Amino acid sequence: MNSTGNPYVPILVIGAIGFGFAAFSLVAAAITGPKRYNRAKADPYECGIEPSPQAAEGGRFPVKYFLTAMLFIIFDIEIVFLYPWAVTFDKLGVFGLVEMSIFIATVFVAYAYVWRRGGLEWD
Amino acid sequence: MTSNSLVYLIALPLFGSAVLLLAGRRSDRWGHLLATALSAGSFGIGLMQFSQMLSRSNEQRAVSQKLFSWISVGSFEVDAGLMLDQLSICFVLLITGVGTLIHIYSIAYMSHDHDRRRFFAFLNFFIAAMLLLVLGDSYLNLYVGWEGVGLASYLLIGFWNQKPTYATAAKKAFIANRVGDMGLSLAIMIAFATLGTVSFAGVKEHASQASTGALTAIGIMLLVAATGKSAQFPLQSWLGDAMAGPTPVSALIHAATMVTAGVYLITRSNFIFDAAPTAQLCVAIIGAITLLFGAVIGMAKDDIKKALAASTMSQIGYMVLGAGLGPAGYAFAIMHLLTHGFFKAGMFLGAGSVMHGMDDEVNMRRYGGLSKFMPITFATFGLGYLAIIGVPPFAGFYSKDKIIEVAFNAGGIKGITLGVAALLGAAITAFYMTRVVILTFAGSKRWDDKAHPHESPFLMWGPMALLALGSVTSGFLFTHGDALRNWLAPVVEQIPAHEGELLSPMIVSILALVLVVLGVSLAVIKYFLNEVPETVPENVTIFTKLARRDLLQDAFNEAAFMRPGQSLTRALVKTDVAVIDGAVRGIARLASGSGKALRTTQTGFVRSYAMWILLGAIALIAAIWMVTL
Amino acid sequence: MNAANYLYVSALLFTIGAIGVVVRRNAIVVFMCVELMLNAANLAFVTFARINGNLEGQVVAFFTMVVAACEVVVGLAIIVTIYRSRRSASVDDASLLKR
Amino acid sequence: MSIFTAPVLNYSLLAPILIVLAGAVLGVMIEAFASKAIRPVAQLSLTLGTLILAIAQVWRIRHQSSLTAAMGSVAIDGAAILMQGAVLVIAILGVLLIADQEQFTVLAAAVPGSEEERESLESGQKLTEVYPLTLFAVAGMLVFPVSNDLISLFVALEMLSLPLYLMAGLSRRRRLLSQEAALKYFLLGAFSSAFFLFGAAYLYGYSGSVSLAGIRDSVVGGSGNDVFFLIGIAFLSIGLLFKVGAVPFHAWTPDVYQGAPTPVTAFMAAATKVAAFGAMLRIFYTAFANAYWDWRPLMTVIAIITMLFGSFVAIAQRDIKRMLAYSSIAHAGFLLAGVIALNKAGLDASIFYLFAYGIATVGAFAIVTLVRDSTGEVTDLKRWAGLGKRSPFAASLFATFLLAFAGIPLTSGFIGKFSIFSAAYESGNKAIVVVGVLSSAIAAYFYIRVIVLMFFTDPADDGTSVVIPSMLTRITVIAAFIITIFLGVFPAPLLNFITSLAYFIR
Repeated sequence: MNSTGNPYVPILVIGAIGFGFAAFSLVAAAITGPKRYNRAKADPYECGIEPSPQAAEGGRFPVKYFLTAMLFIIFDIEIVFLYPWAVTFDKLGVFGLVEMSIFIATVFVAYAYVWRRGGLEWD
Repeated sequence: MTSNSLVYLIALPLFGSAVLLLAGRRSDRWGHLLATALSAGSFGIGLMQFSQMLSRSNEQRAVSQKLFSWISVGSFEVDAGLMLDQLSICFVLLITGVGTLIHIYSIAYMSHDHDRRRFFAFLNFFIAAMLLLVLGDSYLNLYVGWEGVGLASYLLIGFWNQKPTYATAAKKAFIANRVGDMGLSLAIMIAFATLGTVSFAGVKEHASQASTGALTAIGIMLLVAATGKSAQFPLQSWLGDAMAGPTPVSALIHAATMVTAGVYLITRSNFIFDAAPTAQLCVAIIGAITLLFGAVIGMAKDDIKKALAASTMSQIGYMVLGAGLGPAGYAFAIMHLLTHGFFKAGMFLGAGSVMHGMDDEVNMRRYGGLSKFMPITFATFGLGYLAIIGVPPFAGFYSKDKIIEVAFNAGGIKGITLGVAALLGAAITAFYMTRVVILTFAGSKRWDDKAHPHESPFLMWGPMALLALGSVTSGFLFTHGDALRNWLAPVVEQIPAHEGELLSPMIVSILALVLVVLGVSLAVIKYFLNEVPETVPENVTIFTKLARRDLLQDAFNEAAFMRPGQSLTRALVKTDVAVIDGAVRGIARLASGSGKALRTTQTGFVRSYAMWILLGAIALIAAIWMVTL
Repeated sequence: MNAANYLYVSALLFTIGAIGVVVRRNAIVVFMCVELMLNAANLAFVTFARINGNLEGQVVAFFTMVVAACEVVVGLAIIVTIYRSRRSASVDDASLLKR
Repeated sequence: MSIFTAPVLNYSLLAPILIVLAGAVLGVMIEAFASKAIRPVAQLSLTLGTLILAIAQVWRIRHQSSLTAAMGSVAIDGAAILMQGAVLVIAILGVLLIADQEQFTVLAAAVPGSEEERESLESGQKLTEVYPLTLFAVAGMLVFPVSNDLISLFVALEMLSLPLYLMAGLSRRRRLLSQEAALKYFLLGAFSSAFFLFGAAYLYGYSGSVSLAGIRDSVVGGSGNDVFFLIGIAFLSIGLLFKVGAVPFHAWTPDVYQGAPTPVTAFMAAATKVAAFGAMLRIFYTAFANAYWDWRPLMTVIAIITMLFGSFVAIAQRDIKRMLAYSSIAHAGFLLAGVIALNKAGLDASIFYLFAYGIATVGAFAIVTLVRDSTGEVTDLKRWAGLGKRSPFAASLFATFLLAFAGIPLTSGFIGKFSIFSAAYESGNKAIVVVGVLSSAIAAYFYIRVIVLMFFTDPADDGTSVVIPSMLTRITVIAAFIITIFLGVFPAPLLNFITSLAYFIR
């Protein structure tokens, strides 16, 4: 770390750079970009693609997309805890096995809930 | 000495109040009788305690009762305990005695009110709270009672809350009292912090070890508390408006008992004030200012109850002055408090009786010549009048002259100033009280034919007569052989009286009497020999106008406290929505560098909240930086 | 390479995220900015683990990832519900509650 | 690299937390497999049973203390027991309120005003997901004040927050407001927890350890980079101050309190405060105690601003729930005085205050749920006028809770305020006591204003009335009332109990 001078200076500089970057982006966008207000800008995903097909209620994305994405994230991320366990599996012994079983069982309860309440059905 | 029956003093009326409130309409028919009986029962217990006290030697008279351990936080312990000594018994008898009479009076006075039961419930609650105030053995227990009487007073002022002005009056009383309460709680905290205890006995014992500065701070805070509760300058403005409550309430709470709690507090804390001369001087000055202030306002009021309220303020000023004069004055302050309890309560009941007969008219310019129609009311009111202006041998003569005398003998410039103020107050008192009596009872009738003035029923004039008896005899009884002084001696240690006196009692009495006669004659000339206009004359001096507006006390309060408070609140609300919002806008403008962007970057509230957090974070970092640099 | 540089990056990411929360209107973008801040903290944790020479910081990073994922789920659920009710994901439109 | 050995857990000390978590998981199972008809009853009894079992376990272990119950991650000690007990008691009262299903939408996913929503309402079904959500939040609140390292703190913080974000959006009526409250609570909560985590990272960087004990050792030893430490304290405090609603991190409070379904507000306002202050007390009393010179001045300023701001702005409120929200901000300021006191008396007083305040808060919001007209709850203060004349019983109970908030003697609030201010005074912090007394005087004004409005103003004839409460709500209100008065008149038993138990082990 910076051993000479005020130790806060780097923090301040970093803060200023961050602020400046954000300010610069906004100013640059305001100066260079077209000033037309476009409703699409407030939409989720500003990639410019006209979402199709239109859902029955006139929305852009069926909620199912979000639901599936969310379920995927939540179940996928739990795997993270299996890695360290796998590495030290032999040292943790029975304790580790039991704890992991409880952990997996809990995830399965959530899974069962999603399944029973129709979260996995696509129509 | 301990006693197990003290708690019943409080429990009886508290029980009555609970029964009446819980039983609801079911108790409409007998509720007022129960309340009156319980109040009388409390009085009975008080008398019993008094007679037991008399049978013991002077040092053994105080009794106490521990109820339960209330708070114990670490080293801090407070028991809920009661203590009855020579000082509190005076109050117990006054509260329950006058209280019971006023209960009886109210049975008739409130008979047409469909909410009479609720009224009696509040009245009983008040008695219980006031008894707790004077019986508590520590400042904290006193504080509980103090808040209780505040609540009761507040409920009763607003009893006829159908009229918005009455509700406003209740609020005003509440706010002035809160300022006072804050003083009391600060005093308790300072006492605890410096002395480690809040019981009267403990504080008294440790007071000698504390620094004068701490004691002065406690004293000043206690004085703030007293000014709030006892309507002393500068927190006096609520008392006049408090007259919105039913008249028995004005008599009991706003004349005889609750408003004198400040005097009780100061007398009870004599060991603090005696050790803190600055605070004591402040007490005397506040008392002197208020006694003149109240008297001046009293001269200009046309509303009979407000005139009496101004007089109460002024008379309590005398008591506070007395209490501020130290050991020489405590006994006389209490004496004046007791005699005042009789004659002022009596006069308020008289005023109520007049209003009862005159369709609730309160404007004295619409009275006149009522002595023919209400002879008993006139007689009782008249006796109270003679007592308050200090005509010998009525009660006020003994108590008030003594305070004036002690004031003169306080020594030096202080003594002369305070003494002159007290003397002047006596003259003004004579003037405005004479004015009240003449406008109401003498002269020609100024009421229209719709009113049918009539004497009140026995239930009303009975209590008035008893109170009038008290106004006549109490002064003599208290001073006979220095009875009250000797009685109170163990509580308020006294120096021998008449030491290096400036004026002898005789001279003071003569001076006072001369001034009283002067005041009375002026009033007679102005109001009896001249015609009293029915409408309020406008071509009066600036002083009268000022006095009519309560010497601008409301205007002062508004300018000094209310307006800044309101604008501060408004400013903070604006900060919440406008400034912070504006800051967000400002930053947005900075960032985008164009005014146009302001429109497109409409600020929403979530983001402005996030801005709060971010700015807070920046401020925290900046502050830590500065603190540690 | 000096480990302190990672801290600078972390602080930069955190600041950008914080500014983004304040200046962006789209709820999802705001939310992504919050995730950016969380990841900045994560980077700091991992860097400190490196500097201090123990593993605790990396363990924290694991937990943070999982918690952040849960937060994503809850957040998206709320934002989608609001979007369906209001037909807009702008945080500025959701300002009925005020004063 | 360290050698891993299998951890040893002391299950009996962790049991309260595990019981609640197990109950929550079981609740999810019920949601998945039980039929719609029995869900409400099954969920309610499961939830209450779980909470009562947890309380029983907390009571059983009350005299034990251990730092190693979960390998140093949690510290079970007297203070922890008290805090967990308080959270559980408040949670039970809160669940009784939540069980009054009038308040919740049936299908949270349905668009407000849509056909789907109408059908779901007409079906007469109940929203039962709220029970497991509550239990998860309670579990987080049980972990938060006992957490003894930064990981547990962060996980517990999120565990208690995430369910609350969702619960805030479940209101049956005024759904747009409710959803907006959920969105705001969520975005700002996530924002502040990012600060919390960033601060935690710098504290770790400072001491090289994520445990509070390790941080304390570094503070005492004076090793480590002070800049990291100060940034760590500042940012970690932001996360905590946000949760307790201290100025300037308070802005979410009024909006969320107003928008959320009232039973949720009751639970959230009371229990979150206990949990967050519990964690705050532990962190500041153990890890940061020896560096008090660095944080005390700042926290004093924040406490003072919070007290004054909350009290002043509350005066200007027109909505009862917003007013209570600002009052909760003011109370956060009073409680901060207990944190700053940094002595045993301050700890005792804070725990008592939290309990007393939490109970009175649940009671007050419970009454708010009862005041309704044909379209739902009436929170506009103007329409509360004259309530005391129509429903003296409910109005008197509400007045009692308000008096407790105002700190009038013979209510629990007085004892709480008194002990917290005397602890602050003992620690030599006179400024905070003076400001505290001053702002309680200001605060008393707006509490009493509501009482005046209820009792001394003529009722407006607009259909506002107090509904007959369900048995469960009635239990909540009466229990809260009895506790509030009892603690005001006989506080000694609880105070003694707290004094004898409240210690942090280090």
